[in-house]
Formats: sequence, structure tokens, C-alpha cells
Amino acid sequence: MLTRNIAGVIVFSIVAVFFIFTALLMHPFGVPDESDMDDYIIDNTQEETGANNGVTAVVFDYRGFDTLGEATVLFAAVTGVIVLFRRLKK
Amino acid sequence: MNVPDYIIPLIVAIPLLGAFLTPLVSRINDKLRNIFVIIVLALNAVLVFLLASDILTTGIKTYVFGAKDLSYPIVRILFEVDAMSIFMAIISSILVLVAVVYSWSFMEKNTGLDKYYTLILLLTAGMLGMVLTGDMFNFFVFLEITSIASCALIAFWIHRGESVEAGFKYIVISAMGALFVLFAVALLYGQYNALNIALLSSVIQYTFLDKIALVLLIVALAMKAGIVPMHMWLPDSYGSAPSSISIILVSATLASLYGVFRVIFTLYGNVLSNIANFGIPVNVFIGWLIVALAMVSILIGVIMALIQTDFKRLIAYGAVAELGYMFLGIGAGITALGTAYGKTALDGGIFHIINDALDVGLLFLVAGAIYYATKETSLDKLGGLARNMKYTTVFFVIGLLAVAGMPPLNGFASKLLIYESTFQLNPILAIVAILSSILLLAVFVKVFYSAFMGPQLPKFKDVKEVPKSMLFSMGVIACIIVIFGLFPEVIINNIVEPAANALIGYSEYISQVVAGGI
Amino acid sequence: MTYIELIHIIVPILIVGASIVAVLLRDLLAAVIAIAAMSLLLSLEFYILQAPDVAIAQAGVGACLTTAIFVIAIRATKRMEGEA
Amino acid sequence: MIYNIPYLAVAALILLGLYALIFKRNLIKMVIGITLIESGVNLFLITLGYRKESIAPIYTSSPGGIMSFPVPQALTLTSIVIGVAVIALMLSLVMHIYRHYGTLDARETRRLKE
Amino acid sequence: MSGMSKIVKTISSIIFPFITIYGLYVIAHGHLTPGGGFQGGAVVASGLAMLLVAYGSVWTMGKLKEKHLSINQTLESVGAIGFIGLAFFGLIFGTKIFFNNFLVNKQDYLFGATVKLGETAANINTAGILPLMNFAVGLKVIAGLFGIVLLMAYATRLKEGK
Amino acid sequence: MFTIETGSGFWNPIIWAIVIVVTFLLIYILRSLGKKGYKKDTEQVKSFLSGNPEYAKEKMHVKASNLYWGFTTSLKGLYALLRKMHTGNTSDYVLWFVIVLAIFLLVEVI
Repeated sequence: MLTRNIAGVIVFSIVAVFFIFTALLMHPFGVPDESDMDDYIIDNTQEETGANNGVTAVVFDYRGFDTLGEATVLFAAVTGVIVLFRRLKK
Repeated sequence: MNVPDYIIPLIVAIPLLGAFLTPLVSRINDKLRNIFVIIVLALNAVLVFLLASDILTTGIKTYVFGAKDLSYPIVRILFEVDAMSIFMAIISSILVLVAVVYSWSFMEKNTGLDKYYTLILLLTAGMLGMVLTGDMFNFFVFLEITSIASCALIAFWIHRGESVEAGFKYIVISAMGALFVLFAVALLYGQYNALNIALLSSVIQYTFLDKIALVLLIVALAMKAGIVPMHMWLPDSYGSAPSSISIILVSATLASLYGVFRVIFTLYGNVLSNIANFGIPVNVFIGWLIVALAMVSILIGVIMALIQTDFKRLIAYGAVAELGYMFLGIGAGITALGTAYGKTALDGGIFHIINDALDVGLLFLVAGAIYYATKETSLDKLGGLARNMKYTTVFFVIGLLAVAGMPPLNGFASKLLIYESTFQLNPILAIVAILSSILLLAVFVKVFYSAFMGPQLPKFKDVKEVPKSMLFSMGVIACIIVIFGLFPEVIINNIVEPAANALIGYSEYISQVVAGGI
Repeated sequence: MTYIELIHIIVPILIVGASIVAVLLRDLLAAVIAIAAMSLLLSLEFYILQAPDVAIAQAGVGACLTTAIFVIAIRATKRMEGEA
Repeated sequence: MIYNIPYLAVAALILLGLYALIFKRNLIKMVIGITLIESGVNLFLITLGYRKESIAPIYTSSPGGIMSFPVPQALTLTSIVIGVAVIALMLSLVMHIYRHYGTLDARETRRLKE
Repeated sequence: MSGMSKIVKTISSIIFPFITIYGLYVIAHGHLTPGGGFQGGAVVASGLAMLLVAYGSVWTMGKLKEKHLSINQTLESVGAIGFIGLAFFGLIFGTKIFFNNFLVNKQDYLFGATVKLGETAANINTAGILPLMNFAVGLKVIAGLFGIVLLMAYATRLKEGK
Repeated sequence: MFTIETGSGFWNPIIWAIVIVVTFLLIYILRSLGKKGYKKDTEQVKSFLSGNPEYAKEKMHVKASNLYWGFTTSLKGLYALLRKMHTGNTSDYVLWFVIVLAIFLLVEVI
């Protein structure tokens, strides 16, 4: 158990250092490097989808298939919970 | 053969629609529901084969959701299907179809079967989506669908504490892995403002953040694929799930394996020949890391399988060892990228994916058949079943010989390719792989002896052969194994070789989407 | 340092503080309340990061429903962390 | 550098989640760890899409000007719902484990080993 | 799980309609203002969960039978089928693309009005299939999330070993 | 159609299958050359343990965990280590993930 905790602390600190470096090396807060995709969406949303809310346009139109997947995840979770709490006898 | 473009989304959409309809259909009649599910999956398999025949003759196909054309900043989700994707899709659709036919009798006495079939359809959609998609975030979503559906199915026998425990372990592991995948996707998005695999691949730079993303993706997906030392959830979940689910889980882990290869070969394909630290190219670095993981997987998988007493846990450890062989072949292929034997290793690794899926799947089905007949999975208590279950015994022998790589079955053909090519990379690798293969044979001979041979035990006197639907599904897989063993060249030339070329040919993958290529 | 910059610094610190409390507390119910507070603060952070859609979703799902199912699960099991 | 504080908060959240997963023995604490990792990743996505002095990408109320990115917000919405689904399933399994094992200690809920 | 005091019950009964109306507003105006199917669905489901917590699962389970649970599941299925069905309609009508927004900018149909570019007043009659998808997803999310809470509350009886 | 080239050799399952069929034919021929003195339901088929009573069927069957006893005993140290590794604790599963992550980060990124 002690070995485990020592090993845990060591690898945890290694991973922590890398994560903090990742955070420091990201582009500065609020100043993204590139914005091709999002600029295209911001410019064309109203024309192409007729929606005034850019996020809804992305959720249901540009990336609608993701939303289908997400609805499926929720469906799967509900089905899973029903399976877990079902009656065992008919 | 030319098929219309809209067949590509239908491959994912039809199981989804089927899943949403199943609860309503099962209100009417149970038998109707089973037939409905089988028809949906059979239709899907037909569509996959039609698409495969098209892809293998004409090359990569793309499908953009919601728009006809592909304007430059790729804002929409697109499916990009190449030979590797369709190879994995074929495996998934075959295994799921077989598992559903098998479940007809196997799960007959359980309650909640409408939910069971719904979850199987969702799982199918998730796996097919994972292998067909060309978008990183979409990949994550399908990964989550796959893990949630499989978690609920692993814990399906809720009256057994072990099943619930295995389900909890699986969901913790896969939720964490998926979140790290999402983090890596977000890292890539933050730098390049793109989510499309081809687009990302054309602009990737291999900076510090890219390296972090690469490591996170490889480790998280390798964990989902069950590589030692992150394999411990795999025997738990394979062993505790119903057998018909274990066979689908095999294909689900293989979909994660596909994710690893897609990330290395396509997403980072552009930078693989860069020079990293100490003047070593990146591909050698990654290749040797993967080969090291593969060797550990083979050894630990086989050694742990030797001491198992539970039938399905034993097969699961065997599956870990088999995963090691695939990783060995493909790791050697990455290390020796561009050489002739590297190509052979890649062929062997990819060919082994389909062989392993079939062999391990057949063994799980046999384990399920024994459980169905005797209500027993502990090898210590089984014995002498060959007298009562003749067909099952034959199928088990076929699966045993195939999984241990005995000629002339299919396992040998792919393992031979791996041995011969890794010998040229480093002889020790090939020798250890061959010795482990012999040990694997010993492991399964132990199962064969203790379950099927020996005197007929009195408590198993009245054991009967399993119902026809189970025999049929085992027989189908056994036939495929024998055919693959007898005609390896046909399979390699027609399916495996294009898949290997698709993995290597990342520039073609990119040029389908990004105008002008790289 | 302007007012909005100050908020951008304070709210993440509060979020991390709430999550540290959530990890350290031995009373699971209190830990879940800390998670709810963290979710609400996260929702506020989303709002000031110009994502009102996500803020609504996070407030509804994260702060309310997740807390509800956590509380239900804790009531069905045990309240303290270390109990045998 | 002071402006990278949201990113540091992301790192802190993910690491706290990992800490809870590795060093905490209570299963519900482990679920809390997953929640923390998920919140961290969500915050990361939203932070990536923020531009200084921007407004939300909604045209109805916009006085004109630069907008923050809509795509990460859509991704985060998806991620939030996925998160609640995963957590619900996990907690159901925890309830079942408690029924079968009578404990929530991760060291004692291990009939499956070796 | 037993219920809470009478004050809590009364107050939540009074607040609940407002929460529901706000959630439905968020769903219906998803394409114009912040919100959409998920957010509104989550808000309504939160309101329902609040009622559940206030009245306690014992009282709720006395009122709700298995039939109601299965109605909930059917509603969820219907929402999901509606969503994927709208996606399939894109394959059948118009330009024959899966997930195609086949109603946008077609004046003759509901939600088909063209939106004025730039900052405009809210016109609810825009955005093609987006509002319809919002409704389908909203139905699905309400049923799904409330179903999860309800089932888990119902399962607290597991503690007594029944 | 049948042969696969591996780069340094080839593999042809049909030759192997023919060899197997021929071997089985030989075995069958040799078997049919033997004496035909087998009779059912006589003393001939009963097992004979030098006069001692026959054990029960369950006892006659070697248990699966007793197979390969020599192998497992000689690798006792390794197996003790492996059993210690496979704790079955969910936190340890996560810890293994973090260990591999740390190794990969150290090797790959630095």
C-alpha cells in the first residue's frame, strides 16, 4: 500500500507538471491563434440556417450529427438505468 | 459496384432508428422484436458490404452532413470512409449480427430484453460511427455511446455482484479515457481551430501541445483497447458480461484500437518522419513504445491466462495476448515505415485484427453455450462435456486451433506474417512471440481437457446440446474461420492490403477533403 | 486591471477552491453541495466568457440535476466517507 | 501570464479529479472525481472559444462587434449532457454495488481480481 | 425518500409552473435567444426534479404507476424518432442530403421566413427545421432526464433490500 | 489463390491440409489393421486398478487448476508479483493509466 501511494504521488506529480506546462503554453487567454472555422460560421450563420442564435445553428445544423449522437447518449443512459433497475422476475 | 452516396450515413442511422423503434415494437410482441432487430442488423450488414465493394474498387468516399459541397473551412461533420474503416465496419457488423442471432435462445429467460436489444443496436451504431467518422469530436461522441451502451450491457445480469462491479469499473475507466480524448481534441482545436481529421492532419506541426495531445490520445485509446498494463478492466468485463455481449465487446475494443491507428497513421501521419530527440525519427520512437507495450501484453496475457480457472476470464486474458499480437504487427509496421517488411508487418497486424475478432468471438460463444447447458463457468467443476455436446466440441476445437495459431487455420496465416517481419526488425521479438503462441496453445488445451475431456461427470449426465440458433451462429463463425484459413491470399489481397495501404496513405486521405492536398 | 479582468481571475480561483473542498470533505452530502456550488460558479464563469447557452445548460444540468441524482444515490447508500 | 489563470484552473480541476480517482477509496468520491475532470474539460473548451471584448454569438441582441466562437459552445453543450448521462449510470451502479457488497470502499468491492 | 415540510411543498408547487413556462420559452426561442432544446429540457426536468424532492419519492410512487413510467419512455422514444426523422426528411425532400435543413428560406412553409442579416428583431418564423428539432430534443431531454431522476428515486428502496 | 508470400518464405494451407488428410487416412488404415476383439458390456471395458475399487468420476478427472502444476510452481515468484499487480481495485486501474501516461509523456514529449 505504501509503495502504491509513493508511486502514485510520483507519477501524479509528473503528470501535474505536464498539465501545468500545457496550461502555460496555450495561446494567451482570449487571443486565439486561428479562427477560420468559427469566422466562417459567424459570417454565414444567418444566411445559411436562418437562425439568429449562432450556437443553436451549430448545434442543430452545422454539427447536427453530433447532437444526434448526444441524444443517443442520453437515450442509452436512460435505457441503461432502466436495465439496471428492472424487475428480475416476469 | 457503384452505390449512392447516402448509403454512408444510413449505415449509422439505420441502427439508431432501429434502436429508437425497438421499445415501441416490443410493446407488440417479443418474437416480432427479435425478428425486427435481426432484420435491421442484417440490412445494415448488407449496406456495409455494398459500401465495401464500392470503396475497395473506387477508393475513399466522403459524405458531408447537411450540405452538398465542401467549402474550405470545413465546418460540417463529414464521414470519410477508406479501406481501413470499412474493414473494421465489416468486422463489427458480422460479429453483432452473429451475437444477436445467438441471443435469441441464449437470453430467452431474462427480463428486460427490449432494453437489451435496444442497447445492442445503440452499441452497433456507436462502433460503426467510430470507425466511419472523419471528425475528432464526432469520434468522441461515438466513443461515449459505445462505452455507455456496453457498460449497461456488462451489468445486465444485475443479480450477480460481479457483473455490477465489472460494469462500474468499465464505466469509470471509459469515462475517464473518453474525457482525456476530449481534452486532447480540445488541445488540437485550440491550436488549429479545426476538428476534421484530414484538415488537422494537413496543418499539424508537432509542437509541445501536439505531443501532449498525441500521448493523451494514444494512451487513452490504448486503455480502451485493453493493452497491458491497462488491461485489468478487460477480463473483469468480458468475464462478467453475458457471452453474447462479450463477443460484441471484442469488436468494441477493436474499434478503440482502430482509433489508435487512425490517430498515429492519419492524424499524425504528416509528422511521423520528423526528426525528434536524439536524431531519431518520430515513427521509430512511437513504434518502439508500441512494440514494448505489445510484448508486455503478449507475455502477461498468456502467463495470466495459464492460471485462470474461470472459462471466460481465461479467454479474456487470451484476448489480451491476441491484442498484443496486433499491436506488435502494427508497431513493427510503424517502426519500419517504408520498408518491405514493415509493410508485411502491417499486413499481418491488420489481418490479425479480423482473425482475432472471429477466433476469440467463437471461443466466447462456446463458453456461453457451456454456461447455457450446464450453468457453470468454473473450469474446476466442468468435465466430460464432449460426450453430450458434440457440435460445440468441434467448434471449440476449431476456435482453439485458430486462436493458438495452428496451421492451417486463419490465426496461423496472420501470425506467420507477424513473426517473419518482426524477425527482421529484431529476432528476439519474433522468438518471444512464437514461444508465447505455444503457451497460448497450452492454455487452451487445458481448457479443452478440463471442460470437454475426461470421464462423464454424473451431474452433467442430462446435459443437452444447445438450441439451433446458438449452434447456427457458432457454425457461421467456424465456417468463416476455416475459409479464411484456407484462402488467406484472397483475404489479404482483397481486404487487408487495401486497409494497410489506406493506413499508410495519409496524403490521399487528406487530399479527399483539403483542396490541393499537402 | 479592469473590473472584468478581476472577475476572470477571481471566479476560476473560487471554482478551484470549491472543488478542493468537494474532494477533501468527508461528509459526502456536503461534498455534493460543494460540487453544486462549483457548478454554479462554473455556470457564472461560462456566462462571463460569453457563453449564455452553456451557462443555462450548466445551471440546469450541473447544478440541479446532477446534485439531485447525487443526493438520491447518497440517501440510498451511506452519508460519511470512511464508514465501514 | 496572469491571463492564463483559466487554463491553470482547468489543469487544477483535472488534476483534482485524478487525485480523487487515485487516492480516494469511496466510490461516490470517485464519481465526484469524474465530475471534476468533466467540468475541467468543459471549462477548457469554453475558454478556447473566448475572445477579448467579444459578445455572445447571438445576433438578436448584438450591438455589433466581434463574437466569441460558437463551435466550442456547441461542443460543450454536447459534453455536458454526455457527462450527466455517464454520472447517472455510474451512480446507479454504485447503488447496486452497495446493495450487493454492503460497502462503498473501493478496496473491498473487488471480487474480480487476478 | 420522504417528503419535505408543507412550506417547501407549497412554494415548489407555486414555483413549478413558472419554471415550466420558462423552460418551454427557452425551447421555443432556441433559434433566437440563448437556449434551445437541451437547455430548456434541462430546466423543465429540474423543475420536475424539484417537485420530486419536495414531495418525496414515496408520495410520487404512490401516484405514479408502471404505466406512467412506460409513457415517459415512449415520449422519449418519440422525441428521438422525431429528431432522427427530421434528419431523414432531409434525405427524402429537397436536396437529398442527410441532416439537410430542407425548410430554410422557403417562404411557403412554417419557419421558412428569410432572416434579415445583421442585428435584427426576433422573428420566430425563421430557421427551417431548427425549431422543430428543438422541440423534438426538448421532449426527449425532459423525458430522459426526468426519467433518470424518477427511476433513481424509485430505486432508493434498494437500501431496504427489497 | 492460396499462397501468401511473407517476404522471406511462403505459406500454402492447401498443402498442409492435404498432409493432414493423408495423415488421418494413414491413422485410419493402421487402426483398421488392429484386432477386432472389442465387446461391449463385458469386463473388458471396465477400468482395473489392480484390484482396488474405482474412484468416483469427479475424483478421476484432473482439475483445471492442477494442470501445469510444475510450470506455475517454478514461476512462483513471477505469479506472486502478478497476483499483487492485479488487485481488482478501481483506483489502481486509474493509477496504471496515470503511470503509463507519465511514462509516455516523459519519453515522448521531452
